[in-house]
Amino acid sequence: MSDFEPVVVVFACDYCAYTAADVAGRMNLSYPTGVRILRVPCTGKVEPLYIMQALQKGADGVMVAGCLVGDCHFKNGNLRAAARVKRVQTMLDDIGIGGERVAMVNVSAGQGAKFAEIATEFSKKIGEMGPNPIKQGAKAAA
Amino acid sequence: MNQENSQRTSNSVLVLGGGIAGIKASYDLAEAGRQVYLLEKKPALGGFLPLLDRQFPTNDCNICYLSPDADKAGGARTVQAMPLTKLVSLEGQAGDFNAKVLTSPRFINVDRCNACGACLAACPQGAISFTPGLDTNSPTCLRYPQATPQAFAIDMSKCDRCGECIKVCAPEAIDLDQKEVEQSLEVGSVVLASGGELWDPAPMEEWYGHGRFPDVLTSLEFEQLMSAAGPTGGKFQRPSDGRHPKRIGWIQCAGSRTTKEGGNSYCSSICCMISMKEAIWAMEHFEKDLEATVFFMDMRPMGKDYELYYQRAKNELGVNFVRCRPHTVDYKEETGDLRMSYVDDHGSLGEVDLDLVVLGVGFCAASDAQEQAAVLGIELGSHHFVKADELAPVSTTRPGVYACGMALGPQDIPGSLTQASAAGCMASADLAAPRALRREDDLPKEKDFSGQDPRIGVFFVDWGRVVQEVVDSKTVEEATAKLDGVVHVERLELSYGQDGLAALEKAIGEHKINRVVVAGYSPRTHGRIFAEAIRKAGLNRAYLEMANIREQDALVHHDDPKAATDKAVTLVRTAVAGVRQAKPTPSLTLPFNPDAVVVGGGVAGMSAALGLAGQGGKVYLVERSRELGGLANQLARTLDGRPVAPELAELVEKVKANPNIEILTDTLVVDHKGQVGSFITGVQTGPGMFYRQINHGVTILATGARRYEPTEYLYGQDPKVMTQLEMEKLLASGEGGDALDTVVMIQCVGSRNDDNPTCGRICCRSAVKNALWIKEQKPDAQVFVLYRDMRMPFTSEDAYRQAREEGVLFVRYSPDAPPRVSKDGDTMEVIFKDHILDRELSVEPSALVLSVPQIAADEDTEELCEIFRLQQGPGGFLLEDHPKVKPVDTPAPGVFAAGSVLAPASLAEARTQGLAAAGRALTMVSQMSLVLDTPVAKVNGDRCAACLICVRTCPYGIPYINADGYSEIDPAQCLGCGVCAAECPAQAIQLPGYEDDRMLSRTEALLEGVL
Amino acid sequence: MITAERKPMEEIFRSVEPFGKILLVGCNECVTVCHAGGRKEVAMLASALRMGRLKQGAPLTVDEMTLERQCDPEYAEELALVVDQYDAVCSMACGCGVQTVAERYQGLPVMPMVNTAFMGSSEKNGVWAERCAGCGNCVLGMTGGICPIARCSKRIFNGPCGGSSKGKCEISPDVDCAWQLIWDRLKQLGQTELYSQIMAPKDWRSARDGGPRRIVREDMAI
Amino acid sequence: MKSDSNLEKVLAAGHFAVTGELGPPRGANLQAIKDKATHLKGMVDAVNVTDNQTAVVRMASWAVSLVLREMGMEPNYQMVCRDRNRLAMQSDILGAAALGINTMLCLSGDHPSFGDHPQAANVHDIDSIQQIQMVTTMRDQGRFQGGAEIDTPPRMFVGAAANPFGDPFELRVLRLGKKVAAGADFIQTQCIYNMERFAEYMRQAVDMGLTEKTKVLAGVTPLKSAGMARYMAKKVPGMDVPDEVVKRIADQPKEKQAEEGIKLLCEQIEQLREMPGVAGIHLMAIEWEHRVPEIVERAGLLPRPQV
Repeated sequence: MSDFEPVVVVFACDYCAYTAADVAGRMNLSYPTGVRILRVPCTGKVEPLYIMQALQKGADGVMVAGCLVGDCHFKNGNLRAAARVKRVQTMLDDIGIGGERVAMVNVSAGQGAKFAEIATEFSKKIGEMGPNPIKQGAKAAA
Repeated sequence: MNQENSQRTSNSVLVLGGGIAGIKASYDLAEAGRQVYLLEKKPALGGFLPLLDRQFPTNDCNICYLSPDADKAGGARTVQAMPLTKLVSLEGQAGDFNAKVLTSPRFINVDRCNACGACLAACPQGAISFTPGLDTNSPTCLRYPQATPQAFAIDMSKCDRCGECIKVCAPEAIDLDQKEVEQSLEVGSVVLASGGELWDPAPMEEWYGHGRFPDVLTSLEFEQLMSAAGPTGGKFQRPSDGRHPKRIGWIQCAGSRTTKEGGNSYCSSICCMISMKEAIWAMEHFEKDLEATVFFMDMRPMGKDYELYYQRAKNELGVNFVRCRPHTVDYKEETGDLRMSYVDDHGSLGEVDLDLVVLGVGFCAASDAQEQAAVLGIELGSHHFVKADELAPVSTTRPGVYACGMALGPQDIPGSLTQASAAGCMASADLAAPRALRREDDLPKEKDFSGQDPRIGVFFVDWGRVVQEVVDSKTVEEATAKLDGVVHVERLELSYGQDGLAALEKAIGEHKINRVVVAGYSPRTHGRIFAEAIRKAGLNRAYLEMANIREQDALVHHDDPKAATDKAVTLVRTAVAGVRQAKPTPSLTLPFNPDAVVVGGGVAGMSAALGLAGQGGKVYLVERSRELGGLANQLARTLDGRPVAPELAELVEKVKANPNIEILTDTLVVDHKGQVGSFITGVQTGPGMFYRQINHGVTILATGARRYEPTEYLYGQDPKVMTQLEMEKLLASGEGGDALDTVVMIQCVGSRNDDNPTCGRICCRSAVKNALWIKEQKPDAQVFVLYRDMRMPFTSEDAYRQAREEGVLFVRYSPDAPPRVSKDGDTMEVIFKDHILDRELSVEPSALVLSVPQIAADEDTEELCEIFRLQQGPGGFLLEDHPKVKPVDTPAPGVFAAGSVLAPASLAEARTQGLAAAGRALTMVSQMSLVLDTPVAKVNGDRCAACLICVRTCPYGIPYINADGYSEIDPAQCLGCGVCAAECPAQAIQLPGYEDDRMLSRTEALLEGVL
Repeated sequence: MITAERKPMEEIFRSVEPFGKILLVGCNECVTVCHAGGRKEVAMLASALRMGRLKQGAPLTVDEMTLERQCDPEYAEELALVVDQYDAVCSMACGCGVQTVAERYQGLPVMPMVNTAFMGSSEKNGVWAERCAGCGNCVLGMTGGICPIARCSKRIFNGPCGGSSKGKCEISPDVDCAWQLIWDRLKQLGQTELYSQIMAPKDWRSARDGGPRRIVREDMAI
Repeated sequence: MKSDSNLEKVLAAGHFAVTGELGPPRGANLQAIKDKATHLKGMVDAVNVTDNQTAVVRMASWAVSLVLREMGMEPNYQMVCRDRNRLAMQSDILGAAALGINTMLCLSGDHPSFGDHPQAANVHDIDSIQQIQMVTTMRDQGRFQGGAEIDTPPRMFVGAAANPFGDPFELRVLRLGKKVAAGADFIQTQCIYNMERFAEYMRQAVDMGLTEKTKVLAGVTPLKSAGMARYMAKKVPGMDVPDEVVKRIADQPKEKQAEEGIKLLCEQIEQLREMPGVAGIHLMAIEWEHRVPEIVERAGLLPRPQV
C-alpha cells in the first residue's frame, strides 16, 4: 500500500476551517496533495448525503471541518455536523466501507498549522486503512 | 448638531485609529452612505482585539465578528483604509475641515503583496519571525493571520537593505525606495479613535518584577501565551523553564489606583474582567486543577451582568479571590517559584508561592496623545485622555471633532463600540444630509441568461512566481479550455488591480460570457472583489465561482509540482462544474421608510431622537409620562459637582424645538408589526387614550428602568432613613441641617443578593458624590460609607480618593455579616464590623442613606418584550443582540435599544447609548431601499411536508409555516447558514450556491478519474 | 403521525440481494416528517446501497422517486409508467404505503425498507414518542388527556402499579409513568374524583382484537 | 364466611395472622416443592405461591398450590394479569376452586422485560383491580365477567397487593381504597422497613375506614446481610429502606449480620402487632424458608391458631 495516495475530501466552513486552510497556505505549510477542499457556508450545511456521495464517487476519506466547539458563527452548526458525521459513520460501518473514513474536526480561523497537521494525520490514517473498498468492487464488476 | 452650521456640504469623515472603535465608526458611517478616510498608524487595522485570545462573557473567539467588519471597512467602496498614516494638521471648522495626512512608506506594495510570507523567511537578521502576539514588532510583520490589509510591512529601522527579501518576493511587491506621501483631505468631521496603550510595568519593576523575572507577565502577554496562534502554539508553558503552571496569581490594579511614581491614580475599569476571563479560560482549557488566585483591592466587574460572571468564577468555577494590597514579587532560586507578598484585609502580611504571576495592568493614554491633541486642536482632560463630559460624552472641545474608545479612557469592547457608533452619529450630523444610498443605481442592468447554455470564462489571476514555480500554467490552461461550457480562458497578469478588473469586464462583453471562474486567490479574501467586478459587467454576482489554486494548492504543495498541477486542474474543473449550474440570486429590494419611533423620553431616548432628527426622516418620540427627562429629572448634580438641571433642560428644549421630532407624551405603545423598513407601531395617546398607528422604518427602545424601593433597614418607617436620591434632593434644597451631622450610607441594598444578583453599577458613584457634597455643606460632618466593593471606574476613582482624604470613612462589610440597624424610641443605632480593627462599631446616625439600584421596570419591560418580540436577560433587563459586539442592537433587525432598559446606566452612558442607537439606525434609514443579495435559503412549497424541522433547527428562528401550509423563510432575515436545507427531509429547501445538484456536480468534478 | 425507522442495513442488503435494478420509493407524508423515508432518506439509502453493492462487486442500479402519499392508490399509480424497468420496488413508506404499492403492482416484489413503529408525536426535533395505540375507543377524557393504553407499559386502566418510582416506569428510568402523569394532570384540572372511580375492563373488540378494521362512510363510498 | 379459607377463618377470629411465601421451581421437580414447604408447615396460616415471579417461567402456581393443599397446608394462589386474558384467568380460577384452593391473590405482575422471556406478548387484558372485581363477581353474583351465569361459583377468599411506598405517595392509600372497593378481602403489602412512613399509611387507611372492610397484612423480609440491605435500598423500585436500617446491619461484623437482621425483624413484628389496622404479617423469607420456624418462634407467633 506504500504507493497508495489517498484522496480526502474536506468540507470546510467558510468562517473557520476554510480560512485556516488559507492560512496554512500563507504560512507555507504543507499537507498531502490528495486533500481536496470544498467550501460550505457552515458545517451545519454539510448533509450526510454529501459525505456519502463523496465516498460513492471514490474519495477514500471525508473530513468535515468546522469552527471550534462553542465558536460556530451560526451558533451550533458544527455540533449538528458532528452528530451527522456520527450517523454516517454508523451507516458506513453497516455497509462495510468503514465509519473511520469520515471524521469531524474543529479548527479556528487562525489555526493554519493545526489544519495542516490534522489534514496530514487524517490522510495518513486513511492511507493505512487502504483505498475505498468500492474501488476493488468496481474493478471486479468491470 | 452641536452648532448651527450652514456649511453642511461635505459627505466625508476622517476617522483616526484602526482599532475596533475606529473600524466600527467607519463601518457605521460607510453603511450610512458616508465617505470615510480611516487612518491607522500601524501597518494593519485591528488594534488590541486581535491580540486577545478570548473575550468574555461567552469566552468566544470573536475575531470572526471583527474580521468581516475590518474586511468590509477595508473593502467597502466608501471606506478608504490608510494604514501607516497619521494626521499632520486640521484646518477649518465643523462641516468644512481640511486635513493633511502623511503616509509612511510600507516598502511593500499592498496591491502586489499576497502575504505569502516568503520575505519573512528570507530576512537574514534572524530577528525576523512571524510570531503573532508577544512579538508584534518584527521587521516584517503581519500582525495577525486575518490582518487587513493582507500585506506585510518592513520596519526600516531594523532593515539593513541586504535585498534578500526582494529576491524571494514573487509578486515583486517589495520596494525599499518607497517615499512617504502627503495628502490633503476635505472632510466635514473627525472621529478620534486612536486608542490607548497598555501600561508599561517597567517603572514598577522593583515591586512586580516584570522584566526581571520571565514568569511575570502582563495580562496581554498571558493572553498570547494561551492563544493557539501564540508563541507556544497553544501549549501551556511558562516562559522561563517551560514548566506547566499549576499556581497562577493575578495581581490587580498593577499600576492603577496608585499615587506611586510611574503609576496611574485612576481605575482602568476593565482589568478585573480580563483577569477573571484569563483565569477561567486557563482552568477550563489547560489545567483543571489550576490554583488560580486573583489578588485584588476591590473587584470591579462593572459592565452589564459582569457581576454574574464574577459570582460564577468565585462560586462555581473555583477561582480564588484574595482581598489584599499586593506588595512585591520575588524569585526563589532553589524552587524556581515566584513568591508574592501582600497585606491582607486585616492588615497582616501574607505570602504565597506561584508558578506564574500575571499583572492585571491597566491602560493609559497613547504616548502621542498630546501631540495628536495639538494637531487636532482639542483639549485633553486628566491623565492625557480626551476631555469630554457627562452630557456630551463623545464630543471634544473642538466642534466637529468627536472621540470614542480608549482615547476617552479605558474601555471594554462593548463600551468602545457603543461610543464609536455614537461618535459616528455625531460626526454624521455635521455633514450634508445623507444622499440616498442605492448601490445598484450606478451599475448596468443585469443581463438575463435564462434559457441560454453556459458560456464560461475562466480567468487565471496572477500567475505570480509563487504559483508559477509550482504549477505548470500551460497544462492547467489547456486542460481548462477543454472543459464543457468553457468558451474563454484568459490570464489576467496584473494582480487584482483596477486594470486587471477592467480586462475581466471587457472579456465578459466580448466573448458573451455568462458565467465566470476566477482561478487564483481564495474566495475568502477576493470573492467580493470579483463578484463586484462581474456585476459591473452586467452579470449577477452569483455567476462567479473561485478556484483557490494559491492558498490551497500552490502554497501548500510547493514540494510536488506535478501533483500541484494536477490538483490545480481539478480545482478549476470543480469550479467550472459548480458555476455551470449557477442560478442568479435576485437582489431583493424593499422600500425603506426613513421615519423612526423612539420609545422613552429620558436622556437615552432624547439623545437617540436628536441623533436621528435631520439625518433621516421624522422621529416620533413616545413617552408614557407627561414630561420628558426620565430618571435624570431626579438628579441634582454630577460627580464632579456640576448641576444637572440646566443641561437637562437644554436637552429637553433642543428636542422640543427640533422640527423633525414629534413628541407624544402620555402615550403608550400597544402593538408593533411589520419588518425593518416598514414597521407599523400602534400607540394610545393623550388623556383619552386615542389610538393611532405610526408607519416607520426603525425603532429605538429607551424605556428606562425604575428604582428599587427598599424594604430593608426601616426604610419608610423612620424619616431618618432615605435613599441616595432622597439625600441628593435634601442636599440640593440646602436644608439638610442637623440631618447631615452623622450620615451612614449602606451600599448594595437590593443588589448583589439572591433576589437581585446583578450589580447596580452606579450606586457607588452616587454615594461618593453625596458624601462629598455633605462634606462641602458641612465639613465637620461624620460620614460613613459601608460597602462591599467600591466600584469607581476610571477617574471617579479620583473622587473616591478625594472623599477619603476629606475624612469620609469607608468601611467594608461582608454579605454574611451585613450592618444591623435597630431603633429604640427616637434613637437609631447602626452596628457594623470593622475588618481592620476586627471589632463591631456602633453609630447613631442623623441620617441613614441606602444605596439602591436601578432595577428593570419588570412588567413594563416584559410587556415591551412581548410587543417587540424580544427577550429579557438576567434581572429582567432587555437582552441585546450580542453583549460584546452588538451592544445596542437587538436580535430584531431594525430595533435598537439604549439606556437603562438594557442595564443600570449613568447619564453619560445613557447619552452615549442613545446616540449609538441612533448611529446604528442611521446605517439603515439613509437607504431609500433595502437591497439584499446574499444567498438565502429558499423553500419549494410543492415539496414541503410542513414537518417543522426547519422551524426547529434554524439558529435564528426565522422559518415559519405560512397560511398556505408550507415553510416560508424571510429573505430579509435569513443569514444563509444552510442548516435548514441540510435538515429538510423532503429536500424542499435549497441554499443558492450550495444546491444539492450543484454540490453533487462539484463532488463529481473534484473526484473525476478517481474511481 | 405514523413513525418508522430504516431497517438495519444488513437486512436491507439481504432483501435486495436477488435484484440488479430497483426503484427506491419514498413518501412525502409521515415518514418524511419522522426522517425515515422522505426524499433525503431515499437519497441516503440509495447512495448506501450503490456503494455497498459496488463494494461487493455486484453493482446495483438504484433509481429514486418520492410519492406524495404512498397509501393512496392514485399516488401509487404514478409508478405505473416506469415500474416495468425494475426488478423490484423498495418502499420507504410505512406498512400502509408498502401494501398499497404491492396491491397495485401484483407481479412485482415490493420490499419494505423501514420498520413502521407507532403512532406518535414529536417531543422535540429528532425525538418521537408513542401517543396512541389506535384502540378504537378513546378514554383520554377520563385520564387527563394521557393515554393509559399507549403510555403505560402494562396498559393498566386503574394505575399506577407498584413499580412506579419517582414518576418513572419500572421498565426504565427513561420512561415516564403514565399514571403519574395522569394523576398530576387530574390534580391540575381539579378532576381527582375521576381517579376514585374504578374503570371497567376494556372492550377490546374496537381494537385489533376484533379483527381487521375498516371505516366506511356510506355517504362518500358511492 | 365467603370461603373455606383458613386465612379467612384466622382473621375472622381476630388472630394476628401470619402468611409465608414459596416460589415454585424452574422445572418439574415435585420434591423441591415439598422440601421447601415442610419448613413452613404449621408455622404460617397460608403460603403465597408466586405466579411466574419477576416474569421468569416457573411451575404453574395453581399446580404448586395443589401440592401444598395435599400436604395439608393452605395455599394463597397468586395470579398475575400479565400472562392470561380474562378467559384463561376465569377458567383457571374455576379449576383451582374445584380442587380445593380457597385463597387467591390478584396482581398486575412484573413487566416481561425483567424476566427470561422479554420477547413475550404482554397480555394485560384487564388490570389487577378489574381482576379483583372479576373474581368477587364470580363468587358473589355467580356471573362471569362477560355476564353469563356460573353453575357453581368459585368460593375464593380474594386478596390484593399494595405497595405503601410506591409513587406518587398520595395515591397509595387512594389506590388501596380502589382495591377495597373492588372487593379485596385482604391486602398483603410490599416489604416494610420504614416503620414511620408505614404507620402514617396505616393511619390514613384507618381514617378512611378501609381497615374495617379489609384485613391488612404487613409485608416483612429479614435482611440477611448488609449487601442485601443496600441492594434493597438502592436497586429495588418502590422500596424504602432508611439509612439507619442499612447502617444497623452494616455496623455488625459479617458473620453476625444475619442474626442482626432477624433481631430487627422481630422488633418490627412487635411494633406491627401494636399498630392500629394491622391484622397480621406476610413473611417473605425468600430462599430462607428453613429459617422461618426460628423467626416465627422468636417473634412469639407460635403456635398458630387452629380454627
